Amino acid sequence: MNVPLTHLLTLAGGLFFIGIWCAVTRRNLIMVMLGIEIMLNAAALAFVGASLRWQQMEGQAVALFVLAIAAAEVSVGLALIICIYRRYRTLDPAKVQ
Amino acid sequence: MALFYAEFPFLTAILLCCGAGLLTIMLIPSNHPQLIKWVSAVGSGLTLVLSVYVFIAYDQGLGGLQFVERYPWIESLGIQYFNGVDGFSLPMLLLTGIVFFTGVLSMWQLELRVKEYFALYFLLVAGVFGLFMGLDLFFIFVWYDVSLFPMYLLIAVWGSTRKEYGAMKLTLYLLAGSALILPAILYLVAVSGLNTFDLVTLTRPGLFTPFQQKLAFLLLYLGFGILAGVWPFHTWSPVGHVAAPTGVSMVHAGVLMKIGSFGVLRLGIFLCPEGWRYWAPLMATLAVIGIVYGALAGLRQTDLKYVVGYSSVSHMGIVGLGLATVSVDGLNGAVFQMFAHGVMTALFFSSIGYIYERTHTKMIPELGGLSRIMPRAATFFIIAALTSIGVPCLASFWAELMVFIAAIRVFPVHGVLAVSALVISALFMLRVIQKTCYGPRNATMAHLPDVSFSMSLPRVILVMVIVLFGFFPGLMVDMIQTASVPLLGGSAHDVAAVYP
Amino acid sequence: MTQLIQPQIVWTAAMSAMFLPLIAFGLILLITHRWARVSAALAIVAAGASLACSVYLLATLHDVQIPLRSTQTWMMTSDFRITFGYLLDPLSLLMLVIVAAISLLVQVYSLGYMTGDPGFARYYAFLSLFAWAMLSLTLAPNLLQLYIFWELVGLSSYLLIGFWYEKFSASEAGKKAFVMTRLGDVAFFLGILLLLMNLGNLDILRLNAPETTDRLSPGLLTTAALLIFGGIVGKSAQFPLLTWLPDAMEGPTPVSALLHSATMVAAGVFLLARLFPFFNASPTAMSVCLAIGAISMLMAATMAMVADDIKQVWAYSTISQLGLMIMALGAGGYAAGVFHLTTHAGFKALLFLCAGIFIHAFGTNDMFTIGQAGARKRRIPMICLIVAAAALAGVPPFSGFFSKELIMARLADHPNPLWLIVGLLGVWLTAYYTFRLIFVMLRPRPGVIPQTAEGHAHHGAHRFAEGAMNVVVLLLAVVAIVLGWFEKPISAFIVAPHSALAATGGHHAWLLWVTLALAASGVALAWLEFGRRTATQKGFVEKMPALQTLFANRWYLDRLYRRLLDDGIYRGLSRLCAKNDQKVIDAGLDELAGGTVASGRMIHGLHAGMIQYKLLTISIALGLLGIYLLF
Amino acid sequence: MMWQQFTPELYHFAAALLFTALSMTRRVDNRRDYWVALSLAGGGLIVCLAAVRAEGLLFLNTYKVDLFAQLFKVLLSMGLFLVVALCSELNGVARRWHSEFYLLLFTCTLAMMLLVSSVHLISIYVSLELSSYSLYVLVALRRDAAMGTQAALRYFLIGIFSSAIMLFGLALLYAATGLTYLSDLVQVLPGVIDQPLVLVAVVLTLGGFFFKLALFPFHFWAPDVYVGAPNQLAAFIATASKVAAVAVLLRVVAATGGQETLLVDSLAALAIISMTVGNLAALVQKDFKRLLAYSSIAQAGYVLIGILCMSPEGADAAIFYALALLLMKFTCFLAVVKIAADGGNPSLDALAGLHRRSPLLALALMMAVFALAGIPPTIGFTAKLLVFSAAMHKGYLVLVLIAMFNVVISLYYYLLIVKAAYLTEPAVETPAPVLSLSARALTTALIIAIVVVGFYPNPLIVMARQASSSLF
Amino acid sequence: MTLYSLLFYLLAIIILASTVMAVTRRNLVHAIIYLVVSFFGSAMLFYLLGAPFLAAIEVIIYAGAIMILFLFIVMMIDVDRHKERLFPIRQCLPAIIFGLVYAAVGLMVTFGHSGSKASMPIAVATPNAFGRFVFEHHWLAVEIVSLLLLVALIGALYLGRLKIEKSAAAGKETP
Repeated sequence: MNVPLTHLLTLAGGLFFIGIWCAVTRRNLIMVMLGIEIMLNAAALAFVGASLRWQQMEGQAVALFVLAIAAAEVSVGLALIICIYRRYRTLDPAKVQ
Repeated sequence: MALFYAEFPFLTAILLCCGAGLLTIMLIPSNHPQLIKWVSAVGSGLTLVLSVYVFIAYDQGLGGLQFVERYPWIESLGIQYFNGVDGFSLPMLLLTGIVFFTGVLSMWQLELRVKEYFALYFLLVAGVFGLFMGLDLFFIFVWYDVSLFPMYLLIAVWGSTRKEYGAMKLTLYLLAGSALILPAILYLVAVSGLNTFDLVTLTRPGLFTPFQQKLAFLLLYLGFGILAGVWPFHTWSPVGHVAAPTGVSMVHAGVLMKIGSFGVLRLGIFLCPEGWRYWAPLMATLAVIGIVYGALAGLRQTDLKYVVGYSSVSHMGIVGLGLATVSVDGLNGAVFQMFAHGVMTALFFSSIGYIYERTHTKMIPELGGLSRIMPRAATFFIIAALTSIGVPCLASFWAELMVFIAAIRVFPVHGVLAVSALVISALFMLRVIQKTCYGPRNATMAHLPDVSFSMSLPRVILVMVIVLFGFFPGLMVDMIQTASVPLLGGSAHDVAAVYP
Repeated sequence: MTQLIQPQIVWTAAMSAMFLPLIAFGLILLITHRWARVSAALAIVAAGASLACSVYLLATLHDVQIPLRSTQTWMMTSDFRITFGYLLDPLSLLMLVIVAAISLLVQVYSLGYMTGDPGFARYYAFLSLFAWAMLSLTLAPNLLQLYIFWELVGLSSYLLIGFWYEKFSASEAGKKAFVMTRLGDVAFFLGILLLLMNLGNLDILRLNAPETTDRLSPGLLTTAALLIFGGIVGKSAQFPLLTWLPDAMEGPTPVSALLHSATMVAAGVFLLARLFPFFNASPTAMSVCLAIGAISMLMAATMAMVADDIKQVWAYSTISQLGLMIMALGAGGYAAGVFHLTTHAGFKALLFLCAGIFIHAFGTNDMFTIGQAGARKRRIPMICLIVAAAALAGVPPFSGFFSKELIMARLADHPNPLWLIVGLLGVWLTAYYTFRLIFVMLRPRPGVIPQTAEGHAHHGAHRFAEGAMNVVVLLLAVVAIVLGWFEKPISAFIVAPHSALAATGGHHAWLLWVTLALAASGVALAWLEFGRRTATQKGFVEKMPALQTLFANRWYLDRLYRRLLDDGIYRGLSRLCAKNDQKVIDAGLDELAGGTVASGRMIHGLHAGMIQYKLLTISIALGLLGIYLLF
Repeated sequence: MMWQQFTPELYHFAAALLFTALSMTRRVDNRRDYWVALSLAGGGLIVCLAAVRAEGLLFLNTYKVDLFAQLFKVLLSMGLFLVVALCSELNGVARRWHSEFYLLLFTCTLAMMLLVSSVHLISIYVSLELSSYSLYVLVALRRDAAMGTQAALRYFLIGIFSSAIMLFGLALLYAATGLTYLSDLVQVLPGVIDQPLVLVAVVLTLGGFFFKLALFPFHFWAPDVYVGAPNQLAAFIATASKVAAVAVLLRVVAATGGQETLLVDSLAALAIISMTVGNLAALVQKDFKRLLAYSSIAQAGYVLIGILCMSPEGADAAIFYALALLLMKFTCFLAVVKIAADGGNPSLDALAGLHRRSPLLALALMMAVFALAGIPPTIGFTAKLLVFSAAMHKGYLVLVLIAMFNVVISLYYYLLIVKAAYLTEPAVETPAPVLSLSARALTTALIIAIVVVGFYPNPLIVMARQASSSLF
Repeated sequence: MTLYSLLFYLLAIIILASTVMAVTRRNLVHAIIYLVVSFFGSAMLFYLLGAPFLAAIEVIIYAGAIMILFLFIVMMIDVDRHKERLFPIRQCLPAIIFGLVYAAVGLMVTFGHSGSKASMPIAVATPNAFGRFVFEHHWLAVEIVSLLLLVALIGALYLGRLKIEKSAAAGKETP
């Protein structure tokens, strides 16, 4: 594959930034979580790309663990969000005080 | 016999007296206040005896550091438990012993939380003793803070006017000083590259470059200067003294402020002689401003303790001026003044404490005719005031004399200004005497009893010390000479030969 | 002769002369202060012993050519040794005897005067303190020791003026005296330091040696001399620091006699005499002395002309006479000045003590009232008073006449005739105001005799008291009468060490008559205005309201100082400093602390924000960090 | 052989399993859980102490057992033991969740132990996550569920946000170097640290650890979580969690070699901002726990100074500081727990009159507070001295000066605590906190430790030096 | 430009575009669907980068499980009732600024890095080899993650039961 790592990193960086953007600006807890998921995905992408660059499997292994952790994160996070929603009847972080 | 004395750790014994006193007080149940007071008196008396002994036993012919105790403490950092005394620290030890003992006696009437008071008091004094005898920078700093932090509670619990404000201000202000001192110490230790906190080793000439010395000296001067009441960092002094209870005021103005100037001397001047010479004009200027300003500002105060607070600013200015002259006379005068001012201020606060205790006021306009009502108390106050205005044959005079001699030589303009301030300080103190002790007897206070004989004991001791060193200043100056002359190079005997 | 003197004995005598009063002071304060009589006895014994020692010293050493000097180290700092010791030369011996004698006399006199005062023991303690300080001052071999005791003398003056401290005016006067002399002392001290810096030595003999004065540049010499003269001005209450002395009369009268006329205030003149060769080396300084002395003399004399308070009159007269002495010294009349100091000590003490008897008896200071109350009937004090007044006025054959003659002769020698004219005017004024007082007392204004309360508490010891006082005044009167005849030996005695300086002035026969005539005219005018049976008892000055107010208000000097002090110091500088302390430094600190807490509140507020803002902050911080790292 | 070196971790894993089992049984008595937890935690401490000299590389070099790690494990197990000792009245957590509380506590400790020993990026990352997740859940266990879930949500969001940042940083680091073993990174990183990519990667990576240490700008969770969490848990977060963060930060930062001034400067900036923000915000707090939270943000700034020195002295200092923090913070929380016996959040006013109600507790609190303020002769002072001394040896005079001024600012609120305990009298007479005999002994021991270690720290410093020698 | 690289750029555009769409959707369901597309793209990319196993896992877990979970939640709590403001200005403005900064830093970082300009070789980690690698080298991490999942499970369990209790006790929990 004749793509330099730089381009892949640029893609990952872009995704990462979109993730941050989403987490930071969208006034919705679910969107915040989604943004962070995007960030994780971007990191995983970078890892896999770097893994190819260095011809190792370490990066892929990290990506695997990232997926597992993302799963755990979603389960705990969504459970929390439900709790919060039950109490405040809203997902706007500004109103969850 | 001499061997025995050399080996017995007298200095540690002083600290142990404080420590043992502290522990004993902690162990006595708080419902035995009288017992606690007696224990305190005995403990402080022992420290007094020991410090007098050390003062006398010091071999002036030999000079230098004596009673040295040295044990490794934190080896990896080069920290040692290193104590010793020389001609600078001995007067301070003696002063601490005197003020400590008399301070305990002056608080004999205390009823509120006696146990805690004396425990903290002992802690405070232990710090002071440790600092004066310490020769390891680490320990010096530790003792410095140990002597400051009980102050907060001592003032805030047992104080009077605006005590919480005063206590907070004083503590923060003084510890702000330590924010400059600790970096300076660490800086010097770091740039020396010797991995030691040993003061004596670090005094080796040529260890620091002039720039390093200037920087470190400035930090040390400002840091300790706050405690020494250097203008314009003096405003804690009146506020703090007004708020503090008698015994604490005594120790604080009498001894703790000396820690400031002693710190400048012991750390700043010993470690950074170049910096000292470089900053001397600044020191002299601030000192002279302090002298004049303190006296002028004190002129308008209506609270007795404020008055003494400002007079302390003025007197500590004299100490600062002496230190700034970079001369043997100046150092002699400064150290002597530290001692004299300590005793004098202790006497001041002790008398004011008594007056306040009886009359429940320390506002000058409300007082008057005390010489008729309580002649003894008034006499003590007047003697303190006379010492303060530099009457000859009272200890302070000699100190001022030496400082002025040195100052006129080195900084003529500063010296003239400082000497001129004598008039203002006279006006200032005499006005206070006139308004409080003289004048017709205040009818509402006419029934108040005078100081009983036993209660006047601490004040009598202080007066005796003032008079003793007033008549025989040589006792003290010879001692200081043993340190000041070598510090500035040259031996005492050579110099003496110049002017028969 | 010298080999016959045993240094050991001289040392002992000098030391006991100095220190016995100190011991008395200590004993009284520490032990006997409850027992008034024991205290008085102690003090008197000490003073007596001091006098004995002094007389012994004078007797043994009167013909010793070389001054005897003994010093030992009091304190030594680096290159400077402060010594304590004594210098026995004619001047100090003479002064020693004067001081010791008058001290003793006054102490004896006070037995009567102060009887029953609650502070009797304290009084004697202070007197002893004074005696110690004054005697040590007299014998001081170097300027620093002199300065130290100079200050101590000031302290005892303060304590004694404010002896009746419950009176506001007394404590105020004490304060004033101390502060004003302090003002002069600062100059004195600076002068000492100047000398110390340039000479490295303060030994009086060395200072007076020509080789020392030659070593100093003229400017420096003059500066030092003038600074030291500042001390003299303060202590001897010369212009412009003269206003404290009249107020100092608030003290008990014996104190005024001892301190504020005979000895302490004369210390200034003594110092001038002590350093006479030194001052003599600087013509400028000498002229300043002359001028200041002249101004003070005239000014004080004019004030005395309108004063009604008997003690005030003598106080002004003291200033005036001290001015005269300083003039004499300034004109180079060493012997004249010192001799006048001697005679003045005697007759001025006498004047005060006599006045004291009247005050004690009638409980008032007002001379008209005293006259009305029957001063005439008290023969002994009245006669003594007249004798002393005559001495003061320069009436022959009393002591003052001789000393004034000497001074006038000296002034006549001076190339500038102005000083002689001034001096003569002074003589006339002195005669006038002195006899004004005498005549007022002798010829009471007809009118109601006020029923004044008897001065101070009189107890059983009344007779004894009167006796003690009368004996003392009689003794002093004898001295005033006879002392003048010893003019020659005394002059010779004191001039001995300075023979080089004692340029014998020309003899001015006419001057004697002029002086006498002036004195006589002064007395006559006083008689015309006050002593005649039909006199209005209103002086010519009092008929001129402008002058009367000016003189009565002490030429407004007092008011000026008050203004300076109140407006300049209290309301000006002091207030500025105090306000600056409170409003700028302290308030600035509080502001700083407040600002810190306020910023804390702000930061805390930032933390209370919504969760997304926190995430945003993290992102921004990382962005900034990125910028820092890469650009 | 290998398993012996792994004993502490296995022990705590077993303990966690035991509580998993216990949580499934029927609840009879909470005291049972407490005593089991206490004895297990005590056992854990002993095990860790016994294993302190173990050494070795496990799991294909991803796991390093050395003195450094073992020392921190001792500290962690000590922290756990102390916190469990506070749990005798665990009123902040609903009774039926006590077993889960202990379970998660042990799991968290286990995760931290794994963290301090991990020398591979993957194991560092996952163990960090494990400890974080345990804490998220623990925080939510607060009986007052509104408070608990609130705090947990914030903690969680900031936590995963920073872990995502860290992960991306790790990715960049890996992309730039291709290395995942710390031991390799130590070799390579100092040579390539001047490359922008590596620099950014390192800074992003540190973000995750900064989160653990509550350093600016990753500190925002601290105030909410301290207040929202059960008191005992807040104590755990303030002590053990910080200790682990210090350890892992030391490991990672040491790998960068300390040659790059840009990195040092930015860390110094973070340290300064952190302590300033923490101290200033703490000035105005009324809630005791929130105050402690801000104070721990500031303390994290001080620790970072030691870490950023990247010298053996700095590492010693940081290790010592970790121990100091453990003792000081724990003592403060001891007071919190004892004063708020009902499990609520005490305000500063609740301290009023403490010196009469419980002199011992007041004394302990005062000593702890003075130690936090860095006043000699307490352990806090010695720790600060070491940190500043290390910084000074690197020539960071200005940094030390700023830090010292922060100390002065902090003194104000520490004195407010002392004032509350010693000066003010309670408006309403509140019952004295109950201190059992063992609690008294514990308190006394803490006071003595704070003072004695502060005054004579030599053995511990020697120990820290040995431990840090493997870092450089 | 080979087919591989063409595919890469195509996928990159798809991923970025769908992610941007996801982030800007007001309707959460739409957002999630777009995100699923993005994750599918990522999975393809994984495959392209030689990680077929991960690609599968990505589809299964990320695009599958996780997104479905989100979808469930979104449906369950019917957020659409609350009109949220898309991109409030107070958050947006700083975000734009730091976005620019990030872009600058990112470009600087990626293109300033010399070592990664070269095209990457093609390689494939077979699932077999990958699995062997993970369990040989990182079984400790696997164990830790398993514990992590246990903790998450307990957390979810607790949080799930919390609301039941709460509704039963009407706001105040029984101890």
